[in-house]
Amino acid sequence: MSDAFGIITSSANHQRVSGLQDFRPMGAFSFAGRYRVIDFPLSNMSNSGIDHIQVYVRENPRSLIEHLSSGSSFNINSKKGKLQVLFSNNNTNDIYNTDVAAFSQNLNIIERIPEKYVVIAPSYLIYVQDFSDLLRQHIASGADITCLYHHVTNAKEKFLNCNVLNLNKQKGVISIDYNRGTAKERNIFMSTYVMAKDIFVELVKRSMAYSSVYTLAQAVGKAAETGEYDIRGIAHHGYFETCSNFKSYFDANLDLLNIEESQALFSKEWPIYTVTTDSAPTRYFETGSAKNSLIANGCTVKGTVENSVIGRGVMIEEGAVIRNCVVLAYAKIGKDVHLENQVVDKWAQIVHTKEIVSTPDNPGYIKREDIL
Amino acid sequence: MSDAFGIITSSANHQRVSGLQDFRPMGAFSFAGRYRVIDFPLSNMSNSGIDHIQVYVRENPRSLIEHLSSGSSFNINSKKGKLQVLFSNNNTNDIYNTDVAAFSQNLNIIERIPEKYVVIAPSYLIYVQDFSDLLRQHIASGADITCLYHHVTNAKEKFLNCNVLNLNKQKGVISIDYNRGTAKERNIFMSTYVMAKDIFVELVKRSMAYSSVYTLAQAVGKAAETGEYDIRGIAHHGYFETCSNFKSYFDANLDLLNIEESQALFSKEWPIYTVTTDSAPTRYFETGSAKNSLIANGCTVKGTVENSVIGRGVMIEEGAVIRNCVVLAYAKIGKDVHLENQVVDKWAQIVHTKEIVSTPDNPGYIKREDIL
Amino acid sequence: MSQSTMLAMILAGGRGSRLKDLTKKVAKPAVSFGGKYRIIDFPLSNCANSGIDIVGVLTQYESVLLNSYAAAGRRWGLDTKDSGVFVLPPREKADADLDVYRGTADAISQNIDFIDTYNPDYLLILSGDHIYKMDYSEMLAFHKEHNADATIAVIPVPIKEASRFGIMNTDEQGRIEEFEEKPPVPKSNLASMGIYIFNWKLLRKMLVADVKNPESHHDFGMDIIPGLLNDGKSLWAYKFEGYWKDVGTIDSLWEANMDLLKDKSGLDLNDNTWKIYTEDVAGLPQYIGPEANVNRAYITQGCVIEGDVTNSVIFTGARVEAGAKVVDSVLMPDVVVEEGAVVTRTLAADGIRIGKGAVVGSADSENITLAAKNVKGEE
Amino acid sequence: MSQSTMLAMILAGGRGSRLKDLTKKVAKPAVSFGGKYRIIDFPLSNCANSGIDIVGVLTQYESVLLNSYAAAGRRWGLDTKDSGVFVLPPREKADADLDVYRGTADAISQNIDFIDTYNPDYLLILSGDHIYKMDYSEMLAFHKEHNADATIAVIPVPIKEASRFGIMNTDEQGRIEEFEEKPPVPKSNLASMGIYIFNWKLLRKMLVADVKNPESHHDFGMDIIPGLLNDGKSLWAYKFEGYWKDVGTIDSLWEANMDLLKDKSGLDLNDNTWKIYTEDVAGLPQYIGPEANVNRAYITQGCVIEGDVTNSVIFTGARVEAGAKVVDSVLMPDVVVEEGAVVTRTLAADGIRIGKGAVVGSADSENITLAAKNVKGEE
Repeated sequence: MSDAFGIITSSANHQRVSGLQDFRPMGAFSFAGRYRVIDFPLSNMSNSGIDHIQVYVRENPRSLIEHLSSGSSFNINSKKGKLQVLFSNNNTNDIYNTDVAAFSQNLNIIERIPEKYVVIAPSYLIYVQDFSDLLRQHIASGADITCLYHHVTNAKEKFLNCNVLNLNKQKGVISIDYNRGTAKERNIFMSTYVMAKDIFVELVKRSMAYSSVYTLAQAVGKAAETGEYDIRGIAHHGYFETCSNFKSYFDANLDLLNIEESQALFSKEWPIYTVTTDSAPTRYFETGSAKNSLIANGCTVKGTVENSVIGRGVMIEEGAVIRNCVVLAYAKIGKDVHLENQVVDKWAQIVHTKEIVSTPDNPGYIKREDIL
Repeated sequence: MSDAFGIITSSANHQRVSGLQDFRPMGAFSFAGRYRVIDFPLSNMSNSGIDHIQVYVRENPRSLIEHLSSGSSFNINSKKGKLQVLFSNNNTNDIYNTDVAAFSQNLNIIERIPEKYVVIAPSYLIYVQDFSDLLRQHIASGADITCLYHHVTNAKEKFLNCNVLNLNKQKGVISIDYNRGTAKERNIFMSTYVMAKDIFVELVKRSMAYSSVYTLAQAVGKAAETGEYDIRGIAHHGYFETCSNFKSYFDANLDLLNIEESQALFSKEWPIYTVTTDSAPTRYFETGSAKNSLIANGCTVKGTVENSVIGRGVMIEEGAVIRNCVVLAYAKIGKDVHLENQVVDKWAQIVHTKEIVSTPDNPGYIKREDIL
Repeated sequence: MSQSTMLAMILAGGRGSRLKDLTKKVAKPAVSFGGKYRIIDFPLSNCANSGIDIVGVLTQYESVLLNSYAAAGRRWGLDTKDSGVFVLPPREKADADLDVYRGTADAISQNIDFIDTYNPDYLLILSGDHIYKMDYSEMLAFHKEHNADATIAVIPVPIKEASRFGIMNTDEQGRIEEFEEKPPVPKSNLASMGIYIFNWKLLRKMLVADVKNPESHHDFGMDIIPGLLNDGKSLWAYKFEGYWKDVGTIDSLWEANMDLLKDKSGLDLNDNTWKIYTEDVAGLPQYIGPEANVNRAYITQGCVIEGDVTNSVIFTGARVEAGAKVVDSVLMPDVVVEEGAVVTRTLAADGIRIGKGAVVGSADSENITLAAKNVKGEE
Repeated sequence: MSQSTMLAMILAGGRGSRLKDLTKKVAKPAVSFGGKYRIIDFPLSNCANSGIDIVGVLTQYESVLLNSYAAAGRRWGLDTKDSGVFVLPPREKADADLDVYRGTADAISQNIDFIDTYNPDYLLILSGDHIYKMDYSEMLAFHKEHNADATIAVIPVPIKEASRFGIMNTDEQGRIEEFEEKPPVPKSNLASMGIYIFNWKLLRKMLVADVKNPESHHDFGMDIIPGLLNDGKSLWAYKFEGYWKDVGTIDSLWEANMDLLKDKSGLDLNDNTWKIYTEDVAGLPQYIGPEANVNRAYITQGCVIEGDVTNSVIFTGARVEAGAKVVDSVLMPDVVVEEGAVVTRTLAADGIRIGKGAVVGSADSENITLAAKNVKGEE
C-alpha cells in the first residue's frame, strides 16, 4: 500500500564480473549461501509496502525469471500486487542498450501505472533501506528527484567506477561523476532514485531525444548541472556492499563471517525474502568439521570447512579441505581435494584435480558445471 | 504424476502473422476473447498429469512471461511441478535460431530432468489431446518416436506451409514434407512428438552436428528417410486449428460462434486454464445489443455487436456497430464508429475514424494502442 | 510489513434465516452476488485492497462450502508468506468443552489465542454479509488521527428508517456520546455499519472481563461498545460515504443486484483500482445467440443467452433458451430458463430449472418471488 | 485431472498426551521434527508427491496453530485451482448440534458432505502422527489391481512386539482374513500402519450405517474394518517396506530424530525425488563459529553453533554458545544452550533456555530427559 511503484534496474554496460556473469545477470548472483543479490532490492520494496514492481533484465534472463517466477516468495500480494519482468529487445552488449532505452520501450506500460511516484533501485547493490521512509522524506523536502548515496572513506580502494554524487551544503546534487579512486572520501551514488512518475517519464523522453546512449544517471547528472530540477541527496546508513567486480563479490561474501554484522543485515524486523528449495538440514558426518563458516541447508559435510560460505546442497567428501572459499549451490568437492581462496560456481565438480590454491588478493574461479 | 516432462515450442521462422506478431509471439495470441493460444498445450499437459513443463520463447517475451508467471493458474503444483521459461540467446529472426538450437543451449538442464519421456507440443496450434493416453500408446507400440497428425481433406485451401507426414500402411513415417497445397487430403503434422528423453537428447546432438540450421522436424524427417529410428504417426481427432497466418487467426476466432462446437472444445471434463483478470461481468445498456457473439467479461456495451468475438474490458460506445470482428482486450470503439471484418488489437482506440470496413476474405488489422 | 499491524476478523457465522431456502445449504456469506461473486468476496477483497494481510473468518453454521471457499486465500491474493485467510470455527480446548460462539464478542474472545500469535496493534471487526467497497486503511488513519480507543464506521440513513439501526449520537467533531440500538425516537441518522477498529490491548482486556460476566450477551453492540462508553473511553464515528447495503433479505439481495444496472447507485464493480476478487472459473465467455435480445443487463462468463433478457442480472453458467423472457430478475449460477418460460421480478436460486413455458413471478408483486426449486414446464 | 480421483483425509485430532508438555500448546501433528519440519509435513508432502490434490485435515484439540499451519496449502504446492488443504474441525449443522469427533470413523462421517462435493472414487485415510515417506499412488495401483474393496498398508514388525499393534492375518496372496487389535498371541507380524484406501461409495454406506449404530465406537480399527470382513468384502494388505515410525512418545520422537544421523535407518530427507515440504523461514544459513566442534550432527538454517555438538539434531534458530556441550540430544526450534552448559540424552522443547553451566540429562538414563521449561544456570 504505497503511493509508489518500484523499478529494479539491471547493471550497466561498463560493469562486468568476469566468470559469474557469463551465466547470469548480477542480480542473480548467489549471496550468503542461500540468497541472490536481487533479493535485497525486492525485499526492501516489499517491506516498504511497494507491491507493483518492474524488474528490467538485459542478458541471460533464465535464472532471474525462474527466481522471480512467483511474487509470493517475496510477499507480494498476487492479486493487488504485480512483479513484472521486462526485457530489452536490443542486443545485450550494445552501447544503445541503456536503462533509459529499456524504460523508453516500456513507457506505455509505465504511463498506465496508477501510482504517483516511482522508487528506482539497482538489482546489483546490497543494502537495506526503508523506501516508505525515503518517499516520505522526498515528499516533505519538496525535491523533484531524490538520490540515495553512501558516504565512504575508502573510495581509493573500493567502489571504483561507481557513480558518485557531488553535493552542495544543502545536499543539492551539483553533478554526478565516476569514482576514479583519486580521493578517500566520496559520496557513492547507490543508483537509487525517488521521483514523481511524471518527472520520470519526462526525463526518459527528454534524454532519448538528447542522446540515444544516455543512461538515467547521465540524464539526472545533466539535469543537475543545468539546474532544471531540484535534485537532492539523502545519505544511507548501515551495511552497503557492491558486487560489481569479481574481487568485491568474493570479499562481500566472506565479510559475512562477521556474524554479528550479518545478523543485523538479516534481521527479523526487515526480512530478506528468497525462494525456498525445500532442502533438508545439513548433515555433518564423523569425519566432517566446520569452523567460522556459513553453511546453507542440504549439504553433506564429510570433510573440513573453514572461513567459507557454502551454498545449498553442496557435497564435501572425506579428506577435502575448503578454506576461504565461496562455494555455490550443488557443487561437489571430491575426496582429498584442497581448495583455498576460490569461488566455485554452481554444479561444478572438483574431483580429479586435488589442489587449487589462490591468494586472497587474487581469488580463483571455477566455472559452472565444470568438471575438474 | 507423469513419466514425461513437457516441452512447448515457439513458432518457426517461416511462420509469421503480420501485425499481431509484431507485439507478441504466436503462443500469446488472444483466442476466444479470454484465452491465449498457448493455454491449449499448457492445459493439455496439465490435464494429462505432466507437471514439469519447459516453454521456449524466441521473441517479444514479455507478454508470455507475464501470462505464465504463475504456474498455479494452470493447475501446476507449485512445489512438485515446474513451469520454466527458456530463451534463445540468438537473434530473433536469424536462420540459426531454430528449435534445435534452443534445445541445444539448454541441454544440461534437460539432461538433469528425472522424467524418462518427453512430450513436445507447439505453442501455436489449437487442439485438445490427452497426452497421457498418447504416451501409453507410444510405449505400447514400441516406437522410438511418435508424431501426432491430423488428417484433413481441405489441404488445398488450408494448412498451407504446415508440415505433413507421409505414412506407410503401418502408420510408419516415411518422410516429413511441406503442404504446398497440391493435394486435398493430407496428414497435417501437428509438430507434436512423444519420445524417450535419451532419444531426444541424441537427436538434438546429432542434428546440431549435421547442420546448424536444422529444425527438429527436419531432423526427425531425415531420420525417417534413413530409417535409423522407428517413427510412427498417431492420428488426432476432434477440433484442430492453426493461427499461422492472419486470415486463419481471424477465421479460427469467428468459427467459435458455432456455439455447440465451441462448448465441446471448452468442456468441463478437460478444462482449458487461463489467467484471470478479475473483471466484473459485462454490462449492457439501454442502447446496447448483441447477437451471435462471444463477449468476455468487463465490457461496456452501449452499441451494437454482431457475429463478433469481443475480448475483456472492451468499451463500445453508443451508435457503434461492430460486425464480423475480433476485438482484443481493452480496445475502445467510439461513438457511431462502424467496423466490419476487422481484427482490433489490444488497447487500440477507434474514435475519430468513423468507418473501417474490409471484406471477410481480406480482413483488416488495427494496431495495438493505435488511436484512429 | 512494518506498517501492517491491523488484523481483520470477519464475523461470518450468521444463519441468515431471512434468506430462506438460499441459506439451506450454504451460509449467508457464501450466497452468490452480482453475477460472479459471493457476498464474502466484498469484505475479503476490501481487506486485500486495504493492505491487510491476516484475515480471520469466524464461521459457525453449515460452513463446509464457506470454509473451503474462504480458506483459499489465493483468490484474494492473501497467500504470501506473511498473509493468509484463516477459517476459525469454534473448537475444543484443553481447559474447556467445545462450544458454539454465543455472540459477536464471544466469537472474538474464543480466538484471543489466534490473534495473540500475530500481536496486532489494531483489530478490525467486519461483518460477512454487507455489500460495499471501503478502504479500511483510511479508517485506520482516522482512528490514529483521533487517538481513538475504538472507531465505528457509520453511514447516514434516512431519519425515518433510523429506528431500524444501531444509532450513534456524536458531538460535532464526531466523537460518540451515546449508542442506541434501534431507538424508537432516534436523535441522529448515523447508523453503525458493524465495522469496528479497536486498539487490541484494550479490547483484549474488555473481552477477558466479558467472558466472565454472566449478565453479558457477549455482543459488541449490546455489551462492549456501551461498556467502553461507560468507562469514558474515546470512541469515534467514521463517516462512510458510498454504497453500502445489508443483503439480509430476499428483497434487499434482489435490490442490491439490481443496483448494478443503475448509473447512480454507486456500486461499480468494473473499477480497476478496487477490484473485487472471487473464484476463477474456467469456461467460454458469454454467448449471445442470433435471436437473443439483451437490454439493460449484467451478464457474466459462461452464460448462454438465446432468449430475451431485460433489466436483469445473470450469474455464471446460467442459460436462457430461445423464446424465454427474463425481466427484472436475478438468475443465480447455472439456472436454466427453458424455451418460452417467462420469469419476472424473481430471484432464482442456484441451479434450478424453470421448465418450458412456465411463468414465474409477476410484474406487480409486492415482494420478489424466490424460486428455490425446479419449476415444472409444459409436458 | 482425469486421473485424480482419490481424496485424502488426515486424522490429526489426537491429544497426544504421551508427548507430555510438548503438546500442551500445540496439537501432536504440529510438533516439530527433523530440524525444520513438523510431523504433519510428512503425510501432507506424501500427498503432494503422490499427486493427490485435495487433502482434508481433521483437527480437534488445541488446533489454532495446526489449523493455520495446515491451511496454507501453498507450503506443499497444494494451492492450484483444483487442489487445496482443507482444515475440518467439528462444526454445527442445520439438523444437529455441534459435536466433537467421537472416533476415527465418526470424524469421516461428520464430513461426508465435504467429501461428496468432490465425489472421489477412492478415499485415502491417513494418520497425522507418523514419520515415513510413501507413494500413495502405488498403493492405489495395488488396490485397483486386486479389485479390493479396501486396502490397508501394513509393515512387518518383530513378532515379539506384534501384540502392541493391530495385526492383519492374510492369505498367501495378501488378502486379509482376520484383523486382531493388539492380540496377546499374534498369528502374523504385519502391523496396520493406519493407512487405508476405501472405495468411497462402499465406505459411505458403511459410515451412514455406523452413525446410527449405538453399539459402535465409530472407529476404523474396531468397527469399520471388522464390519467389512464380516460382510465378506475383499480387503487387501499392502506391504510397505521402508522407514515408518509412530512418534507418540518422547522416547520414540527422540529416536526418530536420531535416525536421521544413521546411514542405514532408511530415513533420508535429502532426497530430491521425494522432498518433504514445510514452512519457509527467512534467515541466514547456519553459522558454525571459530571454536565450534560439530560431529555427527543434523543442523539447519538459522542455527548458531559456537560450542560442541555431537550426535545431535539442532532445529531452526537454536543456539549453542561457546563452551556448551550438546550430546545425543534434540534441540527444538529457538532453544538456547548458554555458555558451559552440558545437555545429554535430552529433548529440549521449543524456545527454552538452558542457563550457563547447567547440566541437563545424563548419558546413562533409561529414558530421554524432556526439558520443557527454562533451566536456571549459574548466577
